Amino acid sequence: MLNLDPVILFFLLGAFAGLAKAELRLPAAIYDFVSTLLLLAIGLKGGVELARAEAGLPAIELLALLALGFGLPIPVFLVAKFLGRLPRADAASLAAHYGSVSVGTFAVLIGHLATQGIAYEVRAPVWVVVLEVPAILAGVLLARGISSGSVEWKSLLRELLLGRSIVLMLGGLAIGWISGPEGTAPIQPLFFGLFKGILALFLLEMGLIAATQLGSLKRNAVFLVAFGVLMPLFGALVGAVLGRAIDLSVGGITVLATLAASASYIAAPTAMRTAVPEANPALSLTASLAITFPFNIIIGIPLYQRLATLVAGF
Amino acid sequence: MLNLDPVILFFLLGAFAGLAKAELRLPAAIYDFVSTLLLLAIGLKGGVELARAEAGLPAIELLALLALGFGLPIPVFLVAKFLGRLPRADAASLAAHYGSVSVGTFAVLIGHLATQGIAYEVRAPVWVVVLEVPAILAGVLLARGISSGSVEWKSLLRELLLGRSIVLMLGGLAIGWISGPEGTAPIQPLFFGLFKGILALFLLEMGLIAATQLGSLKRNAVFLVAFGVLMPLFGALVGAVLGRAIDLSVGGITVLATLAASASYIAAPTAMRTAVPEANPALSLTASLAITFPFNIIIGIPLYQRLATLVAGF
Amino acid sequence: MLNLDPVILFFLLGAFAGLAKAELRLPAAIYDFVSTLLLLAIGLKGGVELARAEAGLPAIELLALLALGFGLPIPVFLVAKFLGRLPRADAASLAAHYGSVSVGTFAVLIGHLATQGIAYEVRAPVWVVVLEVPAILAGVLLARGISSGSVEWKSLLRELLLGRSIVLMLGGLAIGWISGPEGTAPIQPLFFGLFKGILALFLLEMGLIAATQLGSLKRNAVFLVAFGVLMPLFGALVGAVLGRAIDLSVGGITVLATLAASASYIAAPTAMRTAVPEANPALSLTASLAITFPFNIIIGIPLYQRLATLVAGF
Amino acid sequence: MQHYTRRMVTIVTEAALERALILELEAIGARGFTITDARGKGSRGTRQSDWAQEGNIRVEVICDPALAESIAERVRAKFYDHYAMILFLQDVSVLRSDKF
Amino acid sequence: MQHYTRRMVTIVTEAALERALILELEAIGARGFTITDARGKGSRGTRQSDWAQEGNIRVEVICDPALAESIAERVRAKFYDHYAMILFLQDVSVLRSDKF
Amino acid sequence: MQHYTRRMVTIVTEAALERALILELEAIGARGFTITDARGKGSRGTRQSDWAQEGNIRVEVICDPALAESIAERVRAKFYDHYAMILFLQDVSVLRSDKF
Ligand SMILES: Nc1ncnc2c1ncn2[C@@H]1O[C@H](COP(=O)(O)O)[C@@H](O)[C@H]1O
Ligand SMILES: Nc1ncnc2c1ncn2[C@@H]1O[C@H](COP(=O)(O)O)[C@@H](O)[C@H]1O
Ligand SMILES: Nc1ncnc2c1ncn2[C@@H]1O[C@H](COP(=O)(O)O)[C@@H](O)[C@H]1O
Ligand code: NA
Ligand code: NA
Ligand code: NA
Repeated sequence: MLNLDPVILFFLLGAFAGLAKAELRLPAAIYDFVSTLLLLAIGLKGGVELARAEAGLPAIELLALLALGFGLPIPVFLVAKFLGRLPRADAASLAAHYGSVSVGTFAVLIGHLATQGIAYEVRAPVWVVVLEVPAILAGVLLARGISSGSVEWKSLLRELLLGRSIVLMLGGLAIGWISGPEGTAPIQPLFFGLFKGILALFLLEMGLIAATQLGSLKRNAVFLVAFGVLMPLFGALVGAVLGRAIDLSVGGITVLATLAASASYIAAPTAMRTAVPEANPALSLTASLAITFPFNIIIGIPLYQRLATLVAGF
Repeated sequence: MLNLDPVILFFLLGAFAGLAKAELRLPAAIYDFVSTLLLLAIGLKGGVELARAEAGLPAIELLALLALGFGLPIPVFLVAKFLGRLPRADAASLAAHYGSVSVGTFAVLIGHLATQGIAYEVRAPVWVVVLEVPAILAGVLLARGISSGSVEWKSLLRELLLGRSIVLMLGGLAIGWISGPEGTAPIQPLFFGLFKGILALFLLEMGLIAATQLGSLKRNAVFLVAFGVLMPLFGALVGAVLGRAIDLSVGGITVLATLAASASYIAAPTAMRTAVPEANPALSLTASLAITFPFNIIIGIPLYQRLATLVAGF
Repeated sequence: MLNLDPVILFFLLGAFAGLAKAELRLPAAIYDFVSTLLLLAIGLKGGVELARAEAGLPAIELLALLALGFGLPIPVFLVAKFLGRLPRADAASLAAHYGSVSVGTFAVLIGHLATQGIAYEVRAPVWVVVLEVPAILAGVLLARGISSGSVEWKSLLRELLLGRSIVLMLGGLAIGWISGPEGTAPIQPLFFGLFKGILALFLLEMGLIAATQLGSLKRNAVFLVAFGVLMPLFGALVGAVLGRAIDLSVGGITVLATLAASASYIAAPTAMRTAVPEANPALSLTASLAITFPFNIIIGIPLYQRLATLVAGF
Repeated sequence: MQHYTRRMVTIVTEAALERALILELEAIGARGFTITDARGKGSRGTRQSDWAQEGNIRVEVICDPALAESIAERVRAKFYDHYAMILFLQDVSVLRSDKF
Repeated sequence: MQHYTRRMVTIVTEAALERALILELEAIGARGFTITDARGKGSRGTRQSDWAQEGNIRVEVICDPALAESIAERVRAKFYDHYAMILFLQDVSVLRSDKF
Repeated sequence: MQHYTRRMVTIVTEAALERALILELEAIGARGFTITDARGKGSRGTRQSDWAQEGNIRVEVICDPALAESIAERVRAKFYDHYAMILFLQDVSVLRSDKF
C-alpha cells in the first residue's frame, strides 16, 4: 500500500534527523548539485525517449495541460479563502503552489514506475514544464485581480520561464533529443546510472528541509494538514479524469494525476515572494513541503496508480 | 608491508599538497558531500549483508564492545597524564579520542579487506556505532570526576547519539536491511559502485587536513608522535585479544583490532570542545589526525591483519 | 563540421542560461568538485596508460614543448602590442594566456578523440603540465623586461608549480602510473566511468561563466573577437608543424595543435594578477574564456584534426 | 592621511530579494555595494542558509549621508512590510572622498 | 526620518560554538541575531573554514546598550577562557525603536 | 565592565589577493584578522562569487589607531592602483585592551 522504496526511506531518514535536530545539516551547495543532476537527468531521459519515438506534443494535450494549469488554482483558492478563511493573498498563494507541480514528486514517480516496469508517454517531462508556470500566473491574478497594474507581468513571466527547473529540464530534453540514445551513451553512467542514488540523496535533503518546515505549523495546523492531504486527492482526481479524456495510457494517467496532486515548493514560493509579498510564505511552503510532498510520495503515488487503472477502465 | 592501495596514494597526494601549501583548498561542502556518501555507503553495505545473513548482535559481543569502549580510555588517560605529564583535561581528551573510533580508518580497512577477498562479520558497521560513544563519555568522566554536576550529561548524550556519523551509518544500515540486496539494487551504482572512488576523494581531503594539522605539532612534538604511534599498537593488541576471546573470524579480529587502534577525529573533538572546553583541542586532534590516522591506514592495517592471523591461531 | 557532441551542447545550454540571465547560478563549490574530478581523471587516465606502455618523455619532445611554451608568447605579444595597440602590460598578459594551455579544452579533445577511436601518445597529459608554466613566465618577462627586479620570481614559480591543475594532474598521473590498470580498477567507475558526464557538468558551468564574461566585451570588442579566433588558428598551425617535426602520431599532432591553440583561463589569470597587476584582467580573460574557448571546442577541434591529417602527410 | 566621513547602510534580508534590492539600490544612485551570505533570527523567525532559498544576505553600501537616508527611506517603504529585513546605519572613515 | 541609537555586539568565535552561543543569547534576551561564516587568525592560531568544524562564525546582535553589556559580560564569563573568541561593540542607528 | 576603544580596518577586495594581503597585514604587525567571503560591485565592475576566482573577500582587523593608519597607508600604497578594493575605518569598543 505504502511506497517504501529505499529512496523513500532516505526521505524518512532525513525527516527523522531534522525532527530530532540531529547534527546533519547539508550545505546548500550539495542541494544545488544534487537537484541540478536530477533536473538534467529527467530532461535527458525524456529527450532520449523522444528521439527514439515520435516527437511532438499533440495540440489537444497542450490545451488540456494549459486548462489544468490555469483551472486547478481556482477551486484551491475558493477552498482556502472560504473554507480556510485565509486572507486573499494567502489563498491565492496556496492556489499557485497547488496548481503548479513538484519536480521532486515527479522524480520519485518515474523511479517508481521504472521499478514496476510501467510505461508512460515519453513526453511526460514536457508536461511538467508546461504545468509549472500557468498556475503561478493564475495565483497572482487571483491575488491582484485582472485590472491591477501593480504586477510587473513581464519581469514575472521572464523570471518564471527562465527558472532553474525549466531551463535545466528543457535543456536536458533538448540535448537528449538532439544527441539521441547513442550520442548520450557516454554521459549516461552519470545521469541515468546514478539516477536513483542521486534521487536518494535528494530525498534525504528534502526530508531534512521538510522537517524544519514543520516548525512553522503552529497556527492553522488543523486546516493545513487537512488541506495538504485532501487537496492532492482532489487534484489527482481531476488529473486522472483529464488524462482519460485525452486518451493517455494508464501510466500517463498516473503521471498526470500525480502531477496535478503535487504542489510546487520551488518555483511558486520564489515567484509569490516577489509578486505577492504580503502572502505569508511559511504557510504555503509548509503545506506543500511538509505535508503534501511526503503524503504524495509515500501514500499518494500507489493510490494514484490504482485510480489511473480504475479511470482507464471507463 | 605498507598499504599502498591507490586510495592511500590519494591521501599522500593530499598531504603533500597541504605540506607544500599548494593551492588546493577544497571547500567544506565537498568534504560534507563526500563524507555523507561514505557514511551512508558503509551503513547500506552492512545493512544489505545483514539482510542476507542472520541479523542481530550477540549479547556477549555487545558487552565486549562496551567494555572496550569504556575501558580503553583508562590506560590512555594514565599514560598521557603520568608519562606525558599532560594536564588532566588534556589527558582525558586524548583518552576520549583514542578510546573512540575513526570511520575513515574503517572505510579504508573494508576497502582493503574487499580487495584481498577477506571476509568479516557483516555486522561490523554496528561495532563502529557502538564503539563511538562510550569512550567519549569515559573521557568526560575522567576529566570531571563522577560527582561533578557541571556536565550537562543529557544534552551531551543527545548530541553524541544524534551525531552525523551515527545517524548516517545507522540510517544507511536500516535502509539496507529493510530493502535488502534487490531493493537497493537501483541505488547501488552510486553507493557501492563509486565507493572506492569516493573514498579516494575523501582521503585526498584527509591528507590536506592532516597536513595543516601538523602545523600545531610544535610543543609536545616528541611525546605526541610517540603516543600517536604506540597507542594504536596497544589498542590493536587489546582489540585483537578481545576479538579472539569472543570468537570472531580472522577478518573480524582484524576489524576489531583496527577499530581499537583508530582514534576519533570528528565525534570526540566536537564533544570534548563543549564538555571539556579547557582541554587544548589542537593537541588531541593533531595526534589523532596527523599521526595516528596516517600511521593506521599506511602501516597499521597490514600489521593488524597479521596480528589477527597470529591471535586467531591460539 | 562543428563538434556537437552532447558535452558541447551542455556548454551551449550554460551559455544560453548565462546570456538570458536565467536563475542558474551554480555555487563555487560545485565548480571545485567537478574540476577536481576532471583534473584527477585526466591525470589518472594518462598514468594508467603510461603504466601499460613504455614510460618516459623523449628529451627532444621536452625541448620542443619548452620551445613552444616560451616561444609562442612572443608573436602573441607583438600582435597585441602593435596590431592591437594595447599597453605593454595587457599585451604581455595576452601572451601569457595564449602561450599557456587550457585543461578544459584538452578534456573536451580527449573525449572527442575517444569517441572517434583515434589514438594519441599516452603521455599527452604530461604535455599539458609542461606547457602550462613557461608561457606565463614569458608573459611576465615581456611585461617587465629581463632586468626588472620587481618580480618575485621565486614565489611566482612556486605558486605556478604548485597550482591546482598541475598538482592534481601530476598527482593523478603518478597514482595511475604506480597503481596501473588493475590497481586503479576499483576507482575507475568514478574517474573513468563518469568522465564524460562530469565533463558535461563542467562545460555547463563554463558556459555560464563564459557568458557572464562576455559582459566585459565592450571596449576593444572588434580586436578581441578577431584576436580570439585568429590567434588559436595561428597557434594550431605552429603546434601541428612542431608535432610533425618531432614525429608525433596524427592523434598526437591533433593534441599538440589543440593545446597550442588553447588559451589558459585559470593559471595565467591568477599568476598575472599577482605578477603584473597593472594588466587589465578582464581583457585577457574575456578573450580566452568567452571567445577562444568556445571557438576551440566547437569549431577548432574538428579543424585541428583535419590540419593534423594534412600535416602528417608531409 | 586625510580621512573623510561617510555613511554605511547595512541591510540584512531574505536572499530571494537580492536582485530586486540591487536594482533598487542602483536606481537610487548607489555606486557600489558588498554582499555576504548570512543566516539569522528575528521577528519573522529563523532563517537558515541550508537551503539557498531560505537564507539571508547582508548588504553594505557606503555613500554620503544624504544618499544613505534616501536608501533607508526607500528600502523601508518598499520592503519593510512584507519581508524579513533589518537596516542600520553607521559612520565610517574612508580615504578617497571621490569614490563614495 | 527619526533615528534611534542602538548597540551592536559582534562576536567572532569557533563555529562549533554556534548552538551553545545562540542558546545563551536567547536566554539573555536577544530578539534577533545575524550569523556569517568566517575564518581568521588570532591568539589561538589560524582558523580555516575548509573543514566546517574548524571555521569561525561572526555573530551580530543589535539591541539596547544595557542588553549589549549583559551579553558581553555573560559571553565573556562563559566562553572567553577556553574558546577562540573576540567581541566588540559599536553604536548603530536604526529606524524602528521597537524592534531592537 | 571597563571598555577600551580600538580601531577596526575593513578591506573589501579580490579573493585572489588573500594570501598577499595576509602576508602584508602580518608584516605590518596585525595580531589577528577575520575574513568572510563576499561579492559586490564597485568602480571596477561586478564581482560574483560563483567562481571562487572571481569573488571578493571582506577582511577585518581590530588594532590600535596608529597601526590602523599604517595598515590603511600601506595597503593603499601597495594595492589601490591595480586591484578592486575599498577600505574603511571605524571605532569599536573592546573588553580586553591587551588583546588588540
Ligand atoms: N536584533 C537583531 N540583531 C541582529 N540581526 C537581526 C536582529 N533582528 C533581526 N536580525 C536579522 O535580520 C533578519 C530579518 O529580521 P526580521 O525581519 O526581524 O525577521 C533576521 O533573519 C536576522 O538575520
Ligand atoms: N585583531 C583582530 N582583528 C580581527 N579579528 C580578530 C582579531 N583577533 C582575533 N580575531 C578573530 O577572532 C578569532 C578568535 O580569536 P583568538 O581567540 O584571538 O584566536 C580569530 O580566529 C579571528 O577570526
Ligand atoms: N560604495 C560601496 N559600498 C560598499 N561596498 C563597495 C562600494 N564600492 C565598492 N565596494 C566593494 O568593494 C569592491 C571593490 O570595489 P571597486 O574597487 O570600486 O571595484 C566591490 O566589488 C564591492 O564589493
Ligand atoms: Na498540482
Ligand atoms: Na580506538
Ligand atoms: Na596556447
